[in-house]
Amino acid sequence: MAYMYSKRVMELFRHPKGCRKMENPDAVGEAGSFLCGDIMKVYLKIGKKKDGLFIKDISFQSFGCVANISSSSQTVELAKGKTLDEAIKIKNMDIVRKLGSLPSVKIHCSVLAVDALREAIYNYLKGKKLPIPKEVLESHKRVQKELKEVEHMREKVLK
Amino acid sequence: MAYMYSKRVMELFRHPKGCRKMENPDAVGEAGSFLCGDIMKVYLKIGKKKDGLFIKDISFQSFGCVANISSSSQTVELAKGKTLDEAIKIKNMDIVRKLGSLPSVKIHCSVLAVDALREAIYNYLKGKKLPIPKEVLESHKRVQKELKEVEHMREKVLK
Amino acid sequence: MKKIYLDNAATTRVAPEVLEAMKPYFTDKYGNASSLHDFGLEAAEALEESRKTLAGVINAKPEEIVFTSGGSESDNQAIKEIAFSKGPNHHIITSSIEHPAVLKTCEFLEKMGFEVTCLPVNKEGSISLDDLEKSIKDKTILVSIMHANNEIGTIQPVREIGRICREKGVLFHTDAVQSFLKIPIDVKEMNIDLLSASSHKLHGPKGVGLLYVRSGVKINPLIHGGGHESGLRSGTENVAGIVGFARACRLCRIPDNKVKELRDRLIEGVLEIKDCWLNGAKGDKRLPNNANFSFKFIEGEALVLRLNDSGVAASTGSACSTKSLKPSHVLMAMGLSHVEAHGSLRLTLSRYTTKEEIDYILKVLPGVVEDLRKISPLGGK
Amino acid sequence: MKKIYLDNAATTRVAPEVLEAMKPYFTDKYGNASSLHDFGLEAAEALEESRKTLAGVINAKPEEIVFTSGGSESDNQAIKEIAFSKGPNHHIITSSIEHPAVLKTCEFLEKMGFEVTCLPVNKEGSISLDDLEKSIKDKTILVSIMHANNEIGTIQPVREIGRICREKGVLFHTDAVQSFLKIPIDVKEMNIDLLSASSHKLHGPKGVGLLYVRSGVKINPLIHGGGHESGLRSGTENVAGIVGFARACRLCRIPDNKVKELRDRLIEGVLEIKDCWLNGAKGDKRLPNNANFSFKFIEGEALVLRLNDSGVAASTGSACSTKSLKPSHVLMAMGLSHVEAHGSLRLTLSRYTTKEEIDYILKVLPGVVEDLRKISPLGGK
Ligand SMILES: Cc1ncc(COP(=O)(O)O)c(C=O)c1O
Ligand SMILES: Cc1ncc(COP(=O)(O)O)c(C=O)c1O
Repeated sequence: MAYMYSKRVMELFRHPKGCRKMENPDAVGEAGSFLCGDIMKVYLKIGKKKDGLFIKDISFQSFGCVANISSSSQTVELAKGKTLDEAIKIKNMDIVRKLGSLPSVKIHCSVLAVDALREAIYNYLKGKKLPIPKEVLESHKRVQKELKEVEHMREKVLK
Repeated sequence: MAYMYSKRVMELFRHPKGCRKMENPDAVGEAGSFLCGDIMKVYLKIGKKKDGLFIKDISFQSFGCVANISSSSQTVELAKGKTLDEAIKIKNMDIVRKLGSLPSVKIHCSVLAVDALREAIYNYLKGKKLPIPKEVLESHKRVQKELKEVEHMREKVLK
Repeated sequence: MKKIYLDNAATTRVAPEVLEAMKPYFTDKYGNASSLHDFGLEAAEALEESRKTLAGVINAKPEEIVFTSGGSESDNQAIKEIAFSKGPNHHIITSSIEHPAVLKTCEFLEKMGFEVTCLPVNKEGSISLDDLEKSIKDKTILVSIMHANNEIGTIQPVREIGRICREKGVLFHTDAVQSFLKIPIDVKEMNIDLLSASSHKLHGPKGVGLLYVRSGVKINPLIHGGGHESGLRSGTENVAGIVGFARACRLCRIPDNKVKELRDRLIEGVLEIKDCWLNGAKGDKRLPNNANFSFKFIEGEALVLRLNDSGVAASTGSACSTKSLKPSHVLMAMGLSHVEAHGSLRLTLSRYTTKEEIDYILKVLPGVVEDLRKISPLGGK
Repeated sequence: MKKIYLDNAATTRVAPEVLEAMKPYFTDKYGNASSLHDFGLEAAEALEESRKTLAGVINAKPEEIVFTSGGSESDNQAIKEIAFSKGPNHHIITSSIEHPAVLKTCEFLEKMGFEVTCLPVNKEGSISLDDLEKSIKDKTILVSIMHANNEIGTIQPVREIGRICREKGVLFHTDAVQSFLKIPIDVKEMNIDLLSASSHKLHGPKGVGLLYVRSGVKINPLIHGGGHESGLRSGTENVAGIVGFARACRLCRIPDNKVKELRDRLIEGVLEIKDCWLNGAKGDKRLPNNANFSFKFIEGEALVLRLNDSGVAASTGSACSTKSLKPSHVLMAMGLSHVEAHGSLRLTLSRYTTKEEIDYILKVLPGVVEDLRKISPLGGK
């Protein structure tokens, strides 16, 4: 199936950007796929510009396949420097487009990446007691449900 | 299927012995297989020795396959010089043994060859109003029945 | 002695270019196309390239091509799996001159509770469109009529059959094993829903074939397993074989006038022998590389083996050449008598056939026929 | 960069000797084995020679060997055609770690009205003979248990299974695709009624396999047609492929201690990496060329592709490597969690594997694992 990956996907897999654990992040988001068991974390540092809060630094960690790593990396690249309002607007298909393409069975990896980003934003806003946009609330609900389903997998390996 | 033919079969096919129409034979016998449509004729010239009537000359003609031609040729070779009593005793498995082997679907060709020989003997004895041995009478009945079944094939091509 | 191969309807020589194209996939690019690593990638790419080539040949889309192990498997899958997907008590139409891979499959389905109609053919080996139209009824689910016959080379009116089937809402499968890349095929224009082809008939390797399944047609796998070929045919793909099949296709030319001219020269020459005739259609209704004769008074197996002794490889519909001891069902269906079929000779050419070879067989054949007639009790001389 | 192929359970490199043996059958001795002439004769002789070789390998008679297009076809025919010959409402026993060619076929039969029992396996991947014996009932017609597993290499107690089946009067099929010529097989001694094997797993070409059918066992063809292979498998025989299969067999040695030693060296070395373990059995219950590990915290597809970047071809049971997005059913059946199966790595050796290659992978693997653990949110460091 390797041939289904675009050049860009393989490039980001080989040299992922912002792929690390962040020390003292302002917020962390996590998403997991009950489809394939992949899990992903996004770390944020938030700054302030005149047009509002923005993503000063962002990184991710991935327990997942090539598509997962590339999607995360692409998301990080796309989100960096954006205001939170802009970052919330990033759709999974934006990631797919940037990647050139993703095999159809791997599209959910791009969803996961965007979800993890939104979760991090959710956690940030919630921690600061700031209002949470509707789309972030919605994805939060879905993500939490999915995470519960993968929870037992995680527990087993973390024990 | 060619590989099923023994060396001896192929040799006799390539260089059949006594394969010709005989001018002025003393008797002719014919047999046909309704299984595959093969037809065969045996020609005899009969002589007299002190121990009785014997086959002075014998030849055959074949409308049939390799196995048919080889079986006929082997039969001719085996019968030549034999007394009629001896010739009647030739069994189709004697032919098969002499040939080394025959594919099982082709065993009937050896039956055909022996049948045609017996038919010729039958016709000779009958013409001379001599007594006809039981085994010859029996094969005669069978052969005539089979010939009727192939008759319409023959007619079509001879018309 | 030089050997002359005139049995190209049975199988063909693998073209040297084809073998060259295959070689790397044996010892070098030997990966399993499902594997994630570079070896797998190479294999998968080769498969997809080949799929494109083969789809292009019949104006299909790559995803409509299912690679199989040959024509027989393709025929079996097409007919059985369409039938089973609809369930018994349905009706299938075929013809009396199909290849055993179709006929035996239909016989099997009859035992499983399907109704089968075998259309007759005329003395040229063609079905009648009228017969076909009349045979289609409410319960009919599939028509399987071969594009060109393997023994006599008669080409069926596939375009018209396709039109009728489409009009009546019945699926149409055609066994194109003999016609593939010998005469033009356009599955879209001809309204073909399923089509079988086999690599070894066109200078590709044995053990590879394809089944074209028009997108939208629901069919089940005959071979279940790892879900290869979009789930329609499991089993590690025969990459070298498939690459060879595609390479072989790219070497074919339609029409190949040289073959046709040589074939016509052959027919003309053979027909000078007395008491002999051509079986099957003439002109455009016949595959360009096929000739099939009957010789009165003689038997085909003996004829073929005598020709073999003269260095010529040929074939016959004689009863003696079969395990069942029945003569060619094709020749019989065309109205030949047992004896006439018994004395048939099939000579099939390829692009490797030369004028010298044709002239050689024209030189030796009359003598062989005469020899066999001499030993025949049925007359002649 | 030199490429190191450690995915020999997926498929193998065709041995150069095998390609040499095959070559003449492409461009020279290219006849159809059913033809009467010398080209046909040559092909038929090659087939029969190959049949003898293959029969000899498992102590069968030549007439008990049916050539097929591969392991999947053999499995399908064995199971479906035994089942259909007995009719629905019968019972089949298999195991939860069979290859999809067996499991999907059994699922299909379930839909067709057969009852199927899937025996569980213990954490080494072995079925229990007790379970088997208890599962056999009056309606049971067939037990299909693989000889050795393709993912974890666990060898089932085939001899005991055969004994039990024979005692109970139930047919026994074994998928020996992975074990064929890696460990000894004797169909007579082991009471095996049907056995599947595939050429491309032992340095033969892809697209060729065999089904052993003990004489006396009644089975129908899966592919109907011209009546090849004694009527049990129609389709022009893949002569070159079959010759290659036989040649490949003659090159194999049992036991191949070199492979086993290298494999043991590999296991020992890999297990020095922390948070990793060997999946499957140890010692004689494991195929000599198989190693299968799980690495905590990381995912297999990423691992395989990183190894690929380092020149090593390997395989994984990760969910991400499959079209279904489910991790290896084999590892799951052994009781591994989703995450543990997700991080599995299969390394399978061949007689071409060298000590240098093993040492190389032992050098690069720890770094790759560490890298991936670094980017994993699940811990590690
Ligand atoms: C255990 C097992 N059974 C069956 C098969 C199927 O064999 P093939 O790919 O030759 O169809 C394989 C390999 O793919 C296998 O490992
Ligand atoms: C018309 C036709 N259909 C089907 C087949 C079967 O093809 P294969 O031998 O590739 O299985 C053949 C040739 O054998 C054929 O001529």
